[in-house]
Amino acid sequence: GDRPQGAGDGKAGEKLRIGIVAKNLGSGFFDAVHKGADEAAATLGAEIIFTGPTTPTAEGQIETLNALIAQRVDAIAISANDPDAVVPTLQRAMQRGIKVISYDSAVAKAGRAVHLAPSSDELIGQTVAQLAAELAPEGKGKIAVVSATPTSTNQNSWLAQMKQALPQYPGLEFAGVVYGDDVADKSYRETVALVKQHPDLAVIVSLSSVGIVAAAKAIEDQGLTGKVKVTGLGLPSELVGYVRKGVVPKFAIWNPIDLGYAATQVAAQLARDANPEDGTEISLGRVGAVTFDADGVGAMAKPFIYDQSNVEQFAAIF
Amino acid sequence: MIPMMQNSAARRDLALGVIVVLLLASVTAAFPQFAQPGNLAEILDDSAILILLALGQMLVILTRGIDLSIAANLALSGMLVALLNKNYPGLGVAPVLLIALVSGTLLGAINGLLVWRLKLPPIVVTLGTMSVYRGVIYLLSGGTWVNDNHMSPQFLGFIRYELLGLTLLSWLAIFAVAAFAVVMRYTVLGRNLYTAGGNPAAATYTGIDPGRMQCIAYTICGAIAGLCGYLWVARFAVAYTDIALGFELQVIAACLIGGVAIAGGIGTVAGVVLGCLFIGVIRNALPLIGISPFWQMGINGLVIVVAAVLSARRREDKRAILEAQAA
Amino acid sequence: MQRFKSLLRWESMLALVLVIEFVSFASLSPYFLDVWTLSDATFNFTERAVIALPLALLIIAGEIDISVAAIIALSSVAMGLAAAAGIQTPGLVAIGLGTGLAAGMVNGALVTLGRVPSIVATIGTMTLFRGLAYAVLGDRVLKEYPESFSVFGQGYAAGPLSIELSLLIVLAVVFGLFLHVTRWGRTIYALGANPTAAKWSGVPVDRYRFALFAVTGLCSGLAAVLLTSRLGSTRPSIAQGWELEIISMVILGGVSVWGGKGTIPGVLLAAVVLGFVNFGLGLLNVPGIVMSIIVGALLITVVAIPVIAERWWGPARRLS
Amino acid sequence: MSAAIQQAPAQPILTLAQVKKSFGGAHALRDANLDLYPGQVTALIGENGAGKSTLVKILCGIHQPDGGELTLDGRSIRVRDPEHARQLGINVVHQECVVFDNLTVAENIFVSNRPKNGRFIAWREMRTRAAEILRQLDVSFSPDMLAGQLSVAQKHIVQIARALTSEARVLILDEPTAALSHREAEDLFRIARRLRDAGCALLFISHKFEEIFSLADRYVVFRDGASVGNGMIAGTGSEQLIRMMVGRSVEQLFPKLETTLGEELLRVESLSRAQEFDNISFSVRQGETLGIYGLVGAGRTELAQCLFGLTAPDSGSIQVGGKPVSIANPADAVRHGLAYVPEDRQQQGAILPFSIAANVSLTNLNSLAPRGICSRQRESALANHWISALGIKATGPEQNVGDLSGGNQQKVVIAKWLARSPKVLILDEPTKGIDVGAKSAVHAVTSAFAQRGNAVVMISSELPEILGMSDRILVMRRGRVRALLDRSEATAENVVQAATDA
Ligand SMILES: Nc1ncnc2c1ncn2[C@@H]1O[C@H](COP(=O)(O)OP(=O)(O)OP(=O)(O)O)[C@@H](O)[C@H]1O
Ligand SMILES: Nc1ncnc2c1ncn2[C@@H]1O[C@H](COP(=O)(O)OP(=O)(O)OP(=O)(O)O)[C@@H](O)[C@H]1O
Ligand SMILES: [Mg+2]
Ligand SMILES: [Mg+2]
Repeated sequence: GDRPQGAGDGKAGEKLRIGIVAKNLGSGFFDAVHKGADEAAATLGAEIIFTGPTTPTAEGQIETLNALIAQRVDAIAISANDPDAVVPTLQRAMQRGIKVISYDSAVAKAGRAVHLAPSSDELIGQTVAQLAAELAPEGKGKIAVVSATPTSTNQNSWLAQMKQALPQYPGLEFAGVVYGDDVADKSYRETVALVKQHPDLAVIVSLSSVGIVAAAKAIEDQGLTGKVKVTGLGLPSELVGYVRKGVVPKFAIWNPIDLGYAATQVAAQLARDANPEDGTEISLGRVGAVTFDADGVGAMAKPFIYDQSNVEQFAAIF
Repeated sequence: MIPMMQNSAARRDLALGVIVVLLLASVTAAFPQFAQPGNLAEILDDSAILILLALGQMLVILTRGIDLSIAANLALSGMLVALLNKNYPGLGVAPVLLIALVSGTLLGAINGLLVWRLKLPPIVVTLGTMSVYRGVIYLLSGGTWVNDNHMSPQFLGFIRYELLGLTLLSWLAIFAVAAFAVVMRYTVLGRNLYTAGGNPAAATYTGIDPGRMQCIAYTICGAIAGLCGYLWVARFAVAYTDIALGFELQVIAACLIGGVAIAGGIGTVAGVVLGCLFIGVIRNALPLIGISPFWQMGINGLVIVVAAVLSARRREDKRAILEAQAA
Repeated sequence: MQRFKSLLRWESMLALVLVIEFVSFASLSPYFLDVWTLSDATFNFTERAVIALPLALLIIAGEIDISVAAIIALSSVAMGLAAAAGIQTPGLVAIGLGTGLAAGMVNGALVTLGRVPSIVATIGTMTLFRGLAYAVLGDRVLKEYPESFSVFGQGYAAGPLSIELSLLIVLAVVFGLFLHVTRWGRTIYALGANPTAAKWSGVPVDRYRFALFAVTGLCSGLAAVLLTSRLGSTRPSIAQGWELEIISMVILGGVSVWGGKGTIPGVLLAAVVLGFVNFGLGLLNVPGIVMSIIVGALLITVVAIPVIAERWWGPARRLS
Repeated sequence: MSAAIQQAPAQPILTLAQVKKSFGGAHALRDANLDLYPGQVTALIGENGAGKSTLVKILCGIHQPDGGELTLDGRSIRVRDPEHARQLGINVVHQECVVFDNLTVAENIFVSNRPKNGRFIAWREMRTRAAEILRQLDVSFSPDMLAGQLSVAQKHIVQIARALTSEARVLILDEPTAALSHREAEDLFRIARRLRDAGCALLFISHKFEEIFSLADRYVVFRDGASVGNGMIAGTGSEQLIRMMVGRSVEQLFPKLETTLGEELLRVESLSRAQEFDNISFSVRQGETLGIYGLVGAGRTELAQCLFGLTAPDSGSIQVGGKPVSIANPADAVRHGLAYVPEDRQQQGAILPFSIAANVSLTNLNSLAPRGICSRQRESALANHWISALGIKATGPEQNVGDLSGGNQQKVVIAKWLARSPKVLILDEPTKGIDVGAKSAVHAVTSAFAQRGNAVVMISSELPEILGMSDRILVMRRGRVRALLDRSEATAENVVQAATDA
């Protein structure tokens, strides 16, 4: 390219403009991210453009990114629907001087400066494996997974990490994965088929918010509440009902508000010429600090576990 | 005895029935629990919404239309009643049903009026309203979810109420099938839908306004979609912008497999129900017999293609002119 | 003459919409009128428009193909596998085009030999083709494309004129001339307006249909090359939901879903109008789902305006 | 003559006075006047496009008149819609095929007044009543058949049956016999006479003068949307009527030109197709016109369609110009120099929304665009040539064929084939439903075509046409050849005899 450079040079004193890209709009998780981003923006004196495609596709996200690039924002933080497909577009953004980070769902290394993981894949995998072991009666029994689409990357890497962590719990037997494609009716149907196929199933793990809700509803409808426990990753506001009923005794999630807050902080600091060199600690304001490793990945913390005792309190927040 | 109507249609329904039974039998061979009454009841429960929607869609296709907005209508009406229930949990189920029906009817009537009054092509109208209705859900809900803890127990429990081993949802579908069977065959309205769809130009000569019949079809289809909005939300206990996204294609596929002619005027209630059961059996059986999830979609597609080829009308009925050769 | 006039009116209306779009976006967003911005915006529609062109011909001929997006997925997977096996760029392009062509021929065979109505056949193959992509690829991603492969989706022919856009322009000219000037184009219109009369006039109807499905498949393969090159990776979910967007484009372009009517300039204009609406609204940070309201309403309005106008001012004067 | 004439009717049941109707800018009716008397058959005659059917549609409420007055029993009325017309006792058999292929014959017959049992349709009653009506009409098909399986003629009979389901005070028959052969027509006339004798007022529209003279008591002539004359049929001659219709006299109805027969162009040997026709053999030579006669449904259309490659024969062979050919589709047939003008010009022959030029060029694209590029000038020139050669009444080559009158549409279909200069022209009911002027023009054209050393195969159900135009006559009955008569030996009697009796 002979295209003009340095479109997004944030002159000191001018308000920073940060584009935060969601996987898709209309989900509780990203609403909470938005909240956190707004909070950080207020403290930083930055402007947030929160956007995302209608459906969670890479092509849709690229159109959104093109619009942000054209607006010459100073930084972009993205939770990618596809780690690779958005890379060329993000590279173009970087060529034009826009600082790019990914949060939540990573972009391949070539397409961003750093990735802010809410938690490391390893920690997440370990946490859900631990949840499953705690929920299985005496730590023994079959577990199965209701995933989103087969192509969803963070699902797949969490799943891989969970499988790696499973040998620590010898009582657990891994029965398989089904894909609910992040649509309610298919997730529901697949869950029903799972319990039919494995009548002795002890725990269903679902790592997607549509999946866990649909799986919980299916288990409730099948009259298996208490017998087959559902756990995984979900939002307190979406699962509070099932926690009360005992379908989902506990589950984990990181705080999406904090994630949005932190992503905005990182993006702002990069835009203000901070250099995320190996090992540099970047301050995240009220959430603490994060260090990025050689791959530019920084993890915030272990996912937080919610159960009867605290879910009501958080359901009101996100 | 009622004379055998639409012989070719009846033959086709029979063939599809045989295919469905064969399918059931072969799945049962691989997985014996499949044919147990409990499981069959669940398949019916799972197919009920599809059946209801497909019956509505059938009316539209019969009159030479198509309703791509059916799933968006469902989602919008579903969100509406979910929000209603969230904000007024004490209202009970009757107003919820009413609102769902009214909202669905209105949304369907918008399609119908655009097609009738402005004579716009149905595919354009419903492609447009599909996007618009989806967008309105987002505006209505602010993009948030309505979850099971926001829904009252009556709201959720109504459709799961069991009667003679079947859920109320299943009974609703059965009732709709029976009602449609009677209306389509024994009432002037039903027959006029076939008439107007079979030959709209000729229909005007007999005093039937095909545009009006289309409008009626869209409105009924919309009412059903609205009702299904409640059923869907109550069944899966969640409402958000994207529920039932892309479901319209499944509904249309069920109709087409069930022998409803895209060119209008041809289609039976029995065929549509069989088409839905066909899809219902396949989508319940594939995960159960442990087909790799990556292969399920391909197999689904293959089955649809094969069914379409088998049921294509390859040859027109010939007219018998020759008299038997005198010996 | 009269047919020509009324179509002209449709296109001038689209052109008017485009002008309004440009003026309003330019006044609402300071970023809109920038060569590179506009160049970026064209990526919003080029690949889809590449398919819209042959699909317009197919719809004019009275058929439809809903499987186009699934063909993209299948072609992309084929190219990805080939790239993983070390095949170089020219080979990849050939494989992408070849897969598209083969898929189009399957559709054509189902419609002409199998006598399946095209909407039924392609609803089936839509699921089948994408299902095959899933079956082959599963949860894997393919991204070992050679460096040079990226030129199709990311390269520029001259200045801000992207390779994709220039390809689209070339194709539009080819399709436009083919449809509007040649005898084959004439026959396609006849085929859509009255297939029986066309057949009974000695037109090899099935051969035309088959060829049109094959070309649509081929262009879907081409779109797969462009999209895959632009994304630099392949997943089976690629181009999900594009079929309806492409059909909207064709219909907005003034092609009659009943067959027999429509023009290539119209389709091209519609592609540009839709692409820029999406881009411009994105630039104004309108949420995607609200955009879909606007696009849906636009679709209906544009089709309705001539009808309403005719009712208001009476039918267009017939030339005599 | 009929007995009805003596009891001179005092009052017309239905009158139309100065009725006007225009579509867009075109005046279909300018000044239509008509009286219908009980117990009388009034024939309405006029050229194609004179406004006859428009008048019918006004009478049954499909169109609303722009001006003028309708009175029924002396009271001024407005017919709201077809349903209202039926309640008023006005029953109509339309010229258009108003039949629903997806419904059974019984339901088609009762489509606008299905018998009901309370709120529900009484199918059994519908079926028995339909069977009864069909029996009256003396037809062989069952009320349970799907109408889509019927032939065009049978569909017309279904429409006639529909008009008999309710008590009619006024029965309007708009070219009911265009698709019928004389036998079905006779059955229809028998019923029409019975209704007339029962006091019903009939309006009968036809282009066939024999029928008018045999059935009608009075006549009304329309020209260019206005009534230009009326009177009693008795004492009126056809030349007089034609002059009123056309404004001039049409010299000769069957202007057959003398030709010399040359080489054999088409030979068909023992062609058979299951259920349709069996062992058909004939040949046609240069300059020859072979007429194929038969009752409706004799299998002539099926034979023609098979010759043209639309269906495949089970056995038998076809030779063109002495060489055996295989014809698998119409494209093959066209390549071998065959041309087929089908029975249903609107569905099968012409592309109605297209211009005359586009229709004519469709079969000639190879020669018009040898390198693939179409030229509007060449196309227009070709169309203009044929517009003047066949006397097509049109505003120009760009006029849509759908806007032309039936006769002119037919001429366009013939033109598109003649422009290709085929060797053998197959015409299926070429003058069905077209007026005398157009008919004689079509005959002149085909006759001249034969004279240029080509062959014509003409299928027709109209006896005078067959007898007047053919060099030889092939008579078919139920899918088999019953007679092959030379022009000199053919008489109305022996042709009809061969077509009807074994
Ligand atoms: N719906 C319509 N729109 C526009 N023009 C029409 C319409 N119906 C009839 N016309 C025109 O009105 C004129 C009269 O047509 P009409 O059908 O009444 O003729 P007709 O006397 O019945 O002819 P034919 O003997 O061919 O049946 C024709 O010029 C025709 O083209
Ligand atoms: N069962 C049928 N299925 C499809 N087409 C039919 C059927 N019966 C008749 N047709 C078609 O209807 C048209 C007219 O049939 P109709 O009985 O009027 O024949 P006809 O031309 O009057 O008599 P003939 O058969 O002697 O030519 C023909 O094109 C014929 O092929
Ligand atoms: Mg007429
Ligand atoms: Mg015939």
